[in-house]
Amino acid sequence: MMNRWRVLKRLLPLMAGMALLLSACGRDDLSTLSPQGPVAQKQFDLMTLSISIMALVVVVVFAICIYVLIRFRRRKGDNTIPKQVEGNHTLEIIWTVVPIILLLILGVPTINTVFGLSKDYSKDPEAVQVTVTSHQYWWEFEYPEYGIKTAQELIVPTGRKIQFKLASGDVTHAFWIPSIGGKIDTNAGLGTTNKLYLEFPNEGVFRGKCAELCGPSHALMDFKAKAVNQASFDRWVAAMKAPVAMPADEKVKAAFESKCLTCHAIGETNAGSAAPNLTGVGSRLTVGGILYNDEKSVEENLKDWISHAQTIKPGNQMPDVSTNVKYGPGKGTTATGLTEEELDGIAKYLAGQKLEY
Amino acid sequence: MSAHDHQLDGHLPHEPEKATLEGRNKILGFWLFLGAETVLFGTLFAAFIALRHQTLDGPTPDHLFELPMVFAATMILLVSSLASVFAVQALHQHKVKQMIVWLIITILLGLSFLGLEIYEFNTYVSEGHKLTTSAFSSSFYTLVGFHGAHVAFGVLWIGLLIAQIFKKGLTVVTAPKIYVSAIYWHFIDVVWVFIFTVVYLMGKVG
Amino acid sequence: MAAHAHTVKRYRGLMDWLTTVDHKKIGILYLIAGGLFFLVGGLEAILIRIQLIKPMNNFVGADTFNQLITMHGTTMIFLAAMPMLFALMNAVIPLQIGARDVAFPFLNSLGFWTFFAGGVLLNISWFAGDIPDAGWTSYVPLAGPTYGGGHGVDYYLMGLQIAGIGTLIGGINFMATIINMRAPGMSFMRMPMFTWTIFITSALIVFAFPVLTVGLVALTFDRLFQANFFETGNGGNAVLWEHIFWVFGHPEVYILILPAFGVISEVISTFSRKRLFGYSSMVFATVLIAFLGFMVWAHHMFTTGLGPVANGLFSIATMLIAVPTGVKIFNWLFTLWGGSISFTSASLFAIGFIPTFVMGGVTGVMLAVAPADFQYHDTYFVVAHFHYVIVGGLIFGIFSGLHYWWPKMFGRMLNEKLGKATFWTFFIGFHLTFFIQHFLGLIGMPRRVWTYLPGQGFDTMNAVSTVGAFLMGIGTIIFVVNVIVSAANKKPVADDPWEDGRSLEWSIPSPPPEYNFKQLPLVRSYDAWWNEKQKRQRRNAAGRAGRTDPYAFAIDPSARHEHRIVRSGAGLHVRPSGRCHRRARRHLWQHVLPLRVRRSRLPHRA
Amino acid sequence: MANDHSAAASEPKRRHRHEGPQKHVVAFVLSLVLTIIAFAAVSAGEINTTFTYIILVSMALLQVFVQLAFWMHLKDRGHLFATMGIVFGIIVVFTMVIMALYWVWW
Ligand code: HEA
Ligand code: HEA
Ligand code: HEC
Ligand code: CUA
Ligand SMILES: [Cu+2]
Repeated sequence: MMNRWRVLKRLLPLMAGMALLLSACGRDDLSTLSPQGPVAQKQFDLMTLSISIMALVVVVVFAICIYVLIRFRRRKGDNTIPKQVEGNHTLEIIWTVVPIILLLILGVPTINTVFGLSKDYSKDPEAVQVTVTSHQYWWEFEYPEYGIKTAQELIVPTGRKIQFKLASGDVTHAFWIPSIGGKIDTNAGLGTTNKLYLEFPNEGVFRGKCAELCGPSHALMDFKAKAVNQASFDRWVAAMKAPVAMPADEKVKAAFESKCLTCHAIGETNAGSAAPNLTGVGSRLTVGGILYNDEKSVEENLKDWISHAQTIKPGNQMPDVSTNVKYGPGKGTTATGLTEEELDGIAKYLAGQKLEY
Repeated sequence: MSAHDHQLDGHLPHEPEKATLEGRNKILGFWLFLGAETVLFGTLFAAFIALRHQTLDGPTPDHLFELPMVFAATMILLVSSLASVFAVQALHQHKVKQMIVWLIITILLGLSFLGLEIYEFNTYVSEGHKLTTSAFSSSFYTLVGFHGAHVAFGVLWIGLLIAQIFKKGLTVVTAPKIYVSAIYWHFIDVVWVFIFTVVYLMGKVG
Repeated sequence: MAAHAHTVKRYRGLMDWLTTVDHKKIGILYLIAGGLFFLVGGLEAILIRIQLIKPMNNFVGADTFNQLITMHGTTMIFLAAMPMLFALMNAVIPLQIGARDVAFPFLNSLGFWTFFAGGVLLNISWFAGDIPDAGWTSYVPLAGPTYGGGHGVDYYLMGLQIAGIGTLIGGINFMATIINMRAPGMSFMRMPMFTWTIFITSALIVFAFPVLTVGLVALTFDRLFQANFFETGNGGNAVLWEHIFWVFGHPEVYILILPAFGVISEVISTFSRKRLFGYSSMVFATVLIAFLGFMVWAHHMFTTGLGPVANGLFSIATMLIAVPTGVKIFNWLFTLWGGSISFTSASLFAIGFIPTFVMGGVTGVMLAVAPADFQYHDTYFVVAHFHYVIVGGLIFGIFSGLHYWWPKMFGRMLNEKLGKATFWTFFIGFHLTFFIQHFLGLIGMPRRVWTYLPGQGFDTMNAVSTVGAFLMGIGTIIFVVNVIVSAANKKPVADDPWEDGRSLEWSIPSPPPEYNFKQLPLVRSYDAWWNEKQKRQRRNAAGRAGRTDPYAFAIDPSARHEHRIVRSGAGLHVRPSGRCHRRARRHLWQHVLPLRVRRSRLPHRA
Repeated sequence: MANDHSAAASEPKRRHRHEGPQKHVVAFVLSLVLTIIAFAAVSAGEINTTFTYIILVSMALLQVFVQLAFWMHLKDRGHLFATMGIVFGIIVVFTMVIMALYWVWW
């Protein structure tokens, strides 16, 4: 009943997939298949090794399967009773031992890499220390050595080890920069803080994601990791520490201070960790991690965000500025907390918060 | 249960609990249930062990626990276990009255254990050690409370079985129930051995 | 379903079904309930896929999406897959071991109704508007009192607690049944493979479900009584929940797959007309998988931060499971080898199972490589892995088993044409949906995302995946049509409708009478019914008058239930050591396996 | 295993295994002694903590063994599956205790 053609057809999805694999490895700044650093590279090497072994296993099984189905299918009217075989020692030993060997080949480098990637550079003066705190639904990056805090956009120097210490401010999230290396949970509470080191040999921007279900906007909890050269990094640190001017317009300033700085911090004003530090928002690549500033201008994105943050990121913690209407297209309305004028002023002011580095 | 297993050939066999397939099924099934109970209590123990140092501002174990009281509770339960052994012996000798006496002793000891535990919990709560105090207190009350609930259930169950014996007498139907309840009772004792070791004694040690 | 009219002798009507303690009817109840929940879970899956068909879609909102995945995962695993397995075990196990019922018929019915109540309670949440949304794993703190407001998660906790107790009862019942109720002569090493896998599955249930019970109690206490098990602010520990969930959760996935392994063993052997290859190594592999299954839970927690020692240990332990599983795969292939394979719907599903499951299994081994799992974890690669083993494994297995045992359960054949249409639409739809998800994961798509930004390379693959899901839906609908058509068909079915049946259930009428076996069978070998048929055929061929009585191999017709136990006591005896059964070749595995079977002391009839 | 019971039932004349209370009383006394040792080890105080732990755990394990074997008849014939059930439960519990000790906090 099943002829050769049908058998081939079964393989079609596999072949289509293989073709896809060859043609599309995803974006260079996002895919685990185009590693951009030694950590991701080591993981990728293990992935290739395991895929090769698995391909071998799959090919052997498929080959036997197809052969058997063609060779031993029942012909019409065939009523012979096949020989009733109980088993076969040699064969059974073969298919016990061969997988064990394959697993040994896979297991040894696995153990090596497990220990290799768990190295701790927190005492290494050459390494940059970063404390990551995750929040529903944004990322906070603190550089304890430099006394600065930023959000959504991680800036790191190339060529140095970056040692992360990760914890969560609320629920469990997971910190993941696929093309640089993955991934570690950020746990809530003391006693379960995690460590992870990464390296960024190339300059560039890499996409980061939250990889643990953390609420409605888990899907949108993106961040960026921007690797710059050491000189540029130093300039950025200096710029982050420079004083920040408040909005010139008094009305805007008053609104900004009373309605925004209750949670946010900018420059040396430090309101703690309730919301992203806004120092240098204007030069970030995105607003809120997902509104790309190369698709729309920063100012427009800021306006969108400030006026309906809840529509953009359902359930995030920036509520009372936009209305508290349930999200969904059209459901969020423009800000009620700010007048049109204040909104424009604040957006313009924030868009102007650019750092030179 | 089918009708023909009430009496085998008119007289009770030596081990009436194992005389019928139903009885043997019951015993086997009950042992499997105890395997599940082992894992159940094991998980509670694991949670307790993981959280036992998380006392926050609440009382710590070595302040809280009073060994004499725990020792008394331990003795009560141990003796009650012996009583239920004797009950099963009486069952095997078909001495129904003796069996009932031992069962009643078992129950009474179980009740006094419960009384002691309630008194103990009461004292702790008055010392500021409530379910909500800390992770330690939550896991303590859940573990010890689960055990207490098992004792309470055992008391109730054996009580009902006594009533049934009075009504129906010792038969191949009632015997497995008595036997199984005795095994249950020992199991509760075994769990208690670990509770006094892990919770109380180790709590004192630190 | 009117087809089961014949299973009842005297009464009919609703009350009979509500109060029945007959394992065959309870099996049908499980099938109806599990089947309905499968449709519900499938509908949820379709909604998930529609939401993900294109970037920034707004078909359902973020909240609803999280509710959908949570309910889909929970419903499918606890309310669809497990009950359908319970359906098969209820329908088949007592027949396969030659028993008149299970060990505890009343508990059997209690277990069903408890499961059903739990399932209904869980789904009431849809109507109450407070729906669990923290994933089927309900990780804290998201599912805890502080961040999981409302009562959604409470439905999850209560529903699973109640359903879980029903499952535990079932597990104990089937363990006791298989240990104590086997027909005379059926030693452990003569048990059909399906019976073996159910035995081991039941053991897994008995030892894994209490862990879940405690986890659910602890989280309930946290949520309802302000306890602090997982409240990180008050000294609790969120990682503890992950451990508890997975100590249960990993054995749970083998609870799902082992019965499917059993079904495949039966079906492959029947439709290739060959004895199961390497029976004793199959048994040993099953036991080993179950045992190892308890030692690998932390492979779901590689990224939790347990440290290199734990990650290394659990990596290796997990990989080891590939070895016994591989033994099974190759044994199936070599059962087919040299056989005479006929392609019925049942055997198509079984044959489709093998390559599909292997693909899911090998991605499992890839996930077991801890450093690489840092990349795979919580991405669509994992989603692809587990749907390959669950849908491509377990659901294929259930479909196979249903097509195979349908005539025995209902006394009606399923239509073969429709059956094959079910297979091909479901099979193609399945691979279309899930194959591509491997790549989605690899190129950076996390799982449990309600939407995704355009321009990340996810768009086409997601669209393809959704199309596949619809095909699976069509396949399922064809199956439902088939059921209805077969119910309308009045043609009775032979005792052994596939003609190549090998185990005892095929020696009695379809559907079996209430008491199953008129006379209790005397089992002289593995594949008892097949060997009996062969013997008769040889006798016929030799020109002697063949015995046509289908009960020719039953023991003394006057044997009463009670007697047989006494008489068979010695024959069933299993001891830790001793001689192997006379006919079974001394097998490699038997040197390791503790269960050696002593030769039956029963009088052999010529 | 269950069928042993049937063998026993069919031969009622065979001398029975747990006749008389002596064994049970011995088990009781053993349990008593083990309990007292454990309590004494803690009350005495001033012993090295690790050492106390070892004493406590071994006393508990011994006592459980005594009770399972004598009072719950696990050592008797026909308890193969009961023993397997308990032993496997203990294995699962053991892994969970390891988990609680090493992999919950770090
Ligand atoms: C039926 C269910 C089922 C089955 C059978 C399996 C089987 C296996 N699973 Fe899977 N798994 C799940 C259901 C299942 N899984 C689910 C539901 C999840 C996700 C839960 C969640 O997070 O929501 C999951 C997640 C999961 C993870 C965690 C991933 C993550 O979240 O990061 C891992 C990691 O190790 C894993 C591994 C394995 C392995 C090694 C097997 C092995 O048993 C597979 C063994 C089989 C084979 C290997 C194929 C046959 C063998 C041969 C032909 C021999 C030769 C082979 C070799 C030498 C390789 N699984
Ligand atoms: C037994 C288990 C099982 C089964 C059978 C399935 C079956 C399917 N699953 Fe599911 N799935 C899980 C267990 C299972 N799944 C689990 C545990 C998760 C993780 C949840 C979590 O993250 O917490 C998951 C998650 C999951 C996701 C990821 C969600 C996410 O991470 O965001 C997706 C996405 O594609 C998906 C799709 C599907 C599809 C298309 C099917 C298809 O095979 C379904 C086919 C069936 C049908 C299509 C039914 C058709 C019926 C009708 C059309 C009739 C309807 C009519 C009425 C109700 C009257 N599943
Ligand atoms: C109740 C606290 C709160 C108040 C008040 C608040 N915000 Fe926010 N804001 C947040 C939080 C929390 C986020 C992060 C949201 C997310 O991404 O999940 C955020 C994000 C932002 C971002 C994006 C930051 C980035 O790095 O991309 C901007 C810009 C912003 N807020 C501006 C404002 C302005 C302007 C106001 C006042 C008009 C304001 N916020 C008031 C809490 C607040
Ligand atoms: Cu944060 Cu997902
Ligand atoms: Cu697993």
